Amino acid sequence: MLDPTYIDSYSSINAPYQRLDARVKIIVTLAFVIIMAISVDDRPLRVIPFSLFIVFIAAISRLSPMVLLRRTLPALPFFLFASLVLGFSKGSEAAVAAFLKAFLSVLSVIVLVSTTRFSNLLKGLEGLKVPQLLVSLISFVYRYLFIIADEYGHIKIARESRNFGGSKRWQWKTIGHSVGTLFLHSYERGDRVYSAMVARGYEGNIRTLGTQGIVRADIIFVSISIIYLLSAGLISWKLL
Amino acid sequence: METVIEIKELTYLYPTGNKALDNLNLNVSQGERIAVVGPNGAGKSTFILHLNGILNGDGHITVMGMAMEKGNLPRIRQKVGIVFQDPDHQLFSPTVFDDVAFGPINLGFSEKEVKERVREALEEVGLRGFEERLPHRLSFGEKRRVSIASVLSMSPSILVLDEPSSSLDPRSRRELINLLKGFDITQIIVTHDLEMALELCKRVVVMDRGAIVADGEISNIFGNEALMLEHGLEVPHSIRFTHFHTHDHKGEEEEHCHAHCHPHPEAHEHKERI
Amino acid sequence: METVIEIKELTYLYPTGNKALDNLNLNVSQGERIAVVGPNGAGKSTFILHLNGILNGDGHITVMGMAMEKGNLPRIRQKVGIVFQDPDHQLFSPTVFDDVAFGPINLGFSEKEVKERVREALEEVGLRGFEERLPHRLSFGEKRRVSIASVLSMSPSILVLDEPSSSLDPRSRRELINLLKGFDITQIIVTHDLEMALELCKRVVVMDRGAIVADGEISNIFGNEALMLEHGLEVPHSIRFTHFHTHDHKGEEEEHCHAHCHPHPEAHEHKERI
Amino acid sequence: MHIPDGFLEPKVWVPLTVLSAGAVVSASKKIGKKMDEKMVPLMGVLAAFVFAAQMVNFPIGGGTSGHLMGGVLIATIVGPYGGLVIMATILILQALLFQDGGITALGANIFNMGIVGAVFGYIVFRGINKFTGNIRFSLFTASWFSVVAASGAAAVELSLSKVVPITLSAPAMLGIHSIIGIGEGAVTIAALDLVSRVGGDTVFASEVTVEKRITKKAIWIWLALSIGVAMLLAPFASQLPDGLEKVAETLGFIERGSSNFSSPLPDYRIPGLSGGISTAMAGIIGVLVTFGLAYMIVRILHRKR
Ligand SMILES: Nc1ncnc2c1ncn2[C@@H]1O[C@H](COP(=O)(O)OP(=O)(O)OP(=O)(O)O)[C@@H](O)[C@H]1O
Ligand SMILES: Nc1ncnc2c1ncn2[C@@H]1O[C@H](COP(=O)(O)OP(=O)(O)OP(=O)(O)O)[C@@H](O)[C@H]1O
Ligand SMILES: [Mg+2]
Ligand SMILES: [Mg+2]
Repeated sequence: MLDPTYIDSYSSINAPYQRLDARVKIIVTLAFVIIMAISVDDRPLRVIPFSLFIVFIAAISRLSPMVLLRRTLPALPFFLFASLVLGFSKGSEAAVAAFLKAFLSVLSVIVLVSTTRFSNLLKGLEGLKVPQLLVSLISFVYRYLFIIADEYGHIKIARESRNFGGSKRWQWKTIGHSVGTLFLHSYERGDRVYSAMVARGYEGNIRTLGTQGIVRADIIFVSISIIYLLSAGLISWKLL
Repeated sequence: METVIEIKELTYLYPTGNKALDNLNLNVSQGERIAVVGPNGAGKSTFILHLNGILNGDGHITVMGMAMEKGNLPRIRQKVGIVFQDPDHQLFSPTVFDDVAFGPINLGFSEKEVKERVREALEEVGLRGFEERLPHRLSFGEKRRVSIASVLSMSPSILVLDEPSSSLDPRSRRELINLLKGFDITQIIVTHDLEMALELCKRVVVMDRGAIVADGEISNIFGNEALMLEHGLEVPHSIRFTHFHTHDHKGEEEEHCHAHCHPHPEAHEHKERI
Repeated sequence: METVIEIKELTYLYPTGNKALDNLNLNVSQGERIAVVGPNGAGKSTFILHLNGILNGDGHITVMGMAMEKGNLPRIRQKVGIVFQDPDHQLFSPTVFDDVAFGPINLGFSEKEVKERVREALEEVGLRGFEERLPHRLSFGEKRRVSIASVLSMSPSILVLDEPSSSLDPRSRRELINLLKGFDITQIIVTHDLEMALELCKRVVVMDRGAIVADGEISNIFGNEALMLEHGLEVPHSIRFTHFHTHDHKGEEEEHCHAHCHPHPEAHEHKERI
Repeated sequence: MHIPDGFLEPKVWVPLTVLSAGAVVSASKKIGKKMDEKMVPLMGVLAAFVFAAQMVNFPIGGGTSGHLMGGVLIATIVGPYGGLVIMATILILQALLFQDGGITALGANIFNMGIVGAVFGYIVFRGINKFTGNIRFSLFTASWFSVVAASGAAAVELSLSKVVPITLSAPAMLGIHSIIGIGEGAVTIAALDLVSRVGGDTVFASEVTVEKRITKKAIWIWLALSIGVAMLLAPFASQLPDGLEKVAETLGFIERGSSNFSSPLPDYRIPGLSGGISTAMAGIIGVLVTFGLAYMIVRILHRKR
């Protein structure tokens, strides 16, 4: 089920990793995912230094390993299936490597979003020069997402309560009408919510509690991480 | 009288872990009109969603002899018509006609029969001529009527309404009351409008924290001030004054004096939270 | 007393062409608590949206000496806090905390001050401990309280509430009444809950078809049965009975008898639509 | 259709990332200029709407169901640029919050569902509508095409990365999605039918439609861009011609019908490729080149106005 508290719930733990600037965390996560994607290739052993890195980060963010693993669960069946297919065309080594890469990437993203309040994440993206429009859009989608998903839930309940069934054509048409209604509800909701925001002093940019800034710890962390990741990539190439 | 709804030990937890229903038991007889009252968050709306199998808590529910099981759902949903708390959650078709016709079409009626049912249902809620209007562009009270019509058109044997009078102006509320009075099918009416409950129902069920804490004759329960206050309710004005005039309750002399001196019930208020 | 809101010849057409406000005039004095009543679709909510410039009809509006102009809007919006009719339209943040904190953050308060305000506001509506809940997964009444808290946290000078008591349980309604009574800021309360209006306000404004059709002392207006029925309203119970006991109105002998024999007001009902 | 991390090779995801980033940035700039303060929340709510609509299931027969992509649906409401930006927003959020689609594969996913699904779907809609004048027919065809084409793009990307040979993926993906596409088309028509009926008398159409027409110039820029990127990288990525060859091969194959659809493993097999230093170097140089390129594109697009 869609649930923002589920996403934000670990960002308030007061651990070293949580205290880093969001930009730093985003850069490190991106570096991790990209360098791993390029350097690991088809050999599963090369994943080792990257796994160590994730374990380290998870440790300094005091995330419970069980919680982390549980959050990867929804994605796993798909990874398994895709690796299986890959196994037939490219061999088992490549399949295992791809599975591990997919798994570790997801893990790193989960660590990122669960250690950073979503509003800070957005600030970070903004700081990294992602277009302002895109960032505001993401922040709005995040606001509305859960509401609108639930709204469709209500429509579905109304449909089911009145014995929805019948021919496929009728079902498509009805589902189409539900989607249209969802659109109208969303649109009007957007309009009204905008009024509500304006009524409470919104003037075009979303402000958040707490400010962040790059301090020395951030610079040291980002440098060490990238040096580690790069050399991990290069060394594992030579050795593994 | 024949029992049409039988609920035994119903418990429901929302996926977030909130226990919304907690070992709830209830029997409803054929033709009864029952009011369900209780504080905000008591679990009333959650309870209602169990009556046609939208939510599935632990426990046993039997509706008109049918157990609440997947195979029986279509027939149960045909019997139990639910009007939701928010009409915007109920209306999803391009026109009023389509919305009222939705149920009958799904029940497989012929086109002629469907049209006939829509006409009748709209007539009953006083919305003839609204067929081609967009449900979206109606006033709140009109939307409420359309949602009632869209349930009536299925001719349910059991009508369940969640807060039907809220946000209606006094005249529309009165019309609603008269409408409901005119039906002799089984009705379950969830409401915070105690005066309406009093006008419509002989029996009331008080819910709190997911369970039924009182169930009985409505003027007895509504007249029990301690009980009412304990569960976020108040003794309604009209009972206060009925007591005053008829003296059919004992030991309430002081109470009456109160009512006389302070026509507003705030005097009996416990003000814990503010 | 000082006039804080001055409205002259306000007219508004929705883009669809509905004339929702039609030459409306109103003055509100500092510290007054005014009730606005009228049938569904009278234009009450539309009117309210003009008080902080969300809608912009023809006419003149002055709030605390500031004309309703683009340049003044931020300051006006800081002064006028509006609680919308539908809490779903007001709550848009991922958590209750975020929602209540939204206003204070926009006003530029420090983190500490923001947290303090949120705590206080939630306390006032009886929702302590709900900080991390999702606003749209609350019961209807709980949502209503969050929307009230999210306005209180801005400490407005003028508080405008659209149907604040609908869907609240009787106790919460009572608490709301006491809460509002406790504020000495200017308040405008739109409601169908006439008893609440009567308890809270000395002055009432009756709207119908976009205009103000009556404006004056509340018990005079609410006691005027012809006027009330004409505009989709009813004489509230407590006035009926107050009249009975105090006999401060003349020529209502027959009326009183009615009230005595039929404690329910349906006897006075005109039943046109159903 | 969301491709996760770990399966695409750098030579596939890097150029697609550059392409998509360029497209999204230029589209945002295009809309940004025309927007008042109210547009952002409005587009946000519409993006949330598409997000929710993507969770809408519809039956496609045999007890299975497909779900909506919504590319053409949203592009006809807010125009192709708005559609692209909205799809990109959704995909970013899905990758970040729901582990649906990878970070390195984000560019590919935006390409498939945003550029192919929304923008090209929209162009197809305009084209057919101009030709036939029948809005419903055009909508249906364009929606069908957008789903099928997006899945085709994903199939090509996966086969270029040697995950699954195109001879296998194309029939499977296209086969299933040509059925799902019918549902997409039907639902899109019905949804827009309702919206236009209600919206006919409101302002939403003019208010929301940021950009109705997509200019020819913009299409050429994007096209040239993708070809340029591909050509630049081709020498480094030795396997690429190989992949392209297979796409061509498949085009013939598709015509033969879905006879292979039911056989899960034909004896066809891609020779295992050693991930040598050269490929890796190619990857790194590719990254550098494409970053430079991205920078240039942004500069050029920026200077234009
Ligand atoms: N979708 C949901 N997810 C999680 N918890 C929910 C959800 N909906 C309601 N709840 C919680 O379940 C409890 C019962 O809610 P319900 O809506 O049944 O109350 P209610 O009696 O109908 O209240 P009201 O009088 O305010 O309508 C409340 O504590 C509420 O916060
Ligand atoms: N967004 C809208 N577009 C067009 N017409 C509207 C819109 N909102 C309201 N109206 C119409 O404007 C009139 C006044 O509506 P308004 O919501 O102000 O009434 P109200 O007095 O608040 O009613 P209620 O007591 O039901 O809340 C009604 O006729 C209504 O149908
Ligand atoms: Mg409820
Ligand atoms: Mg209103």
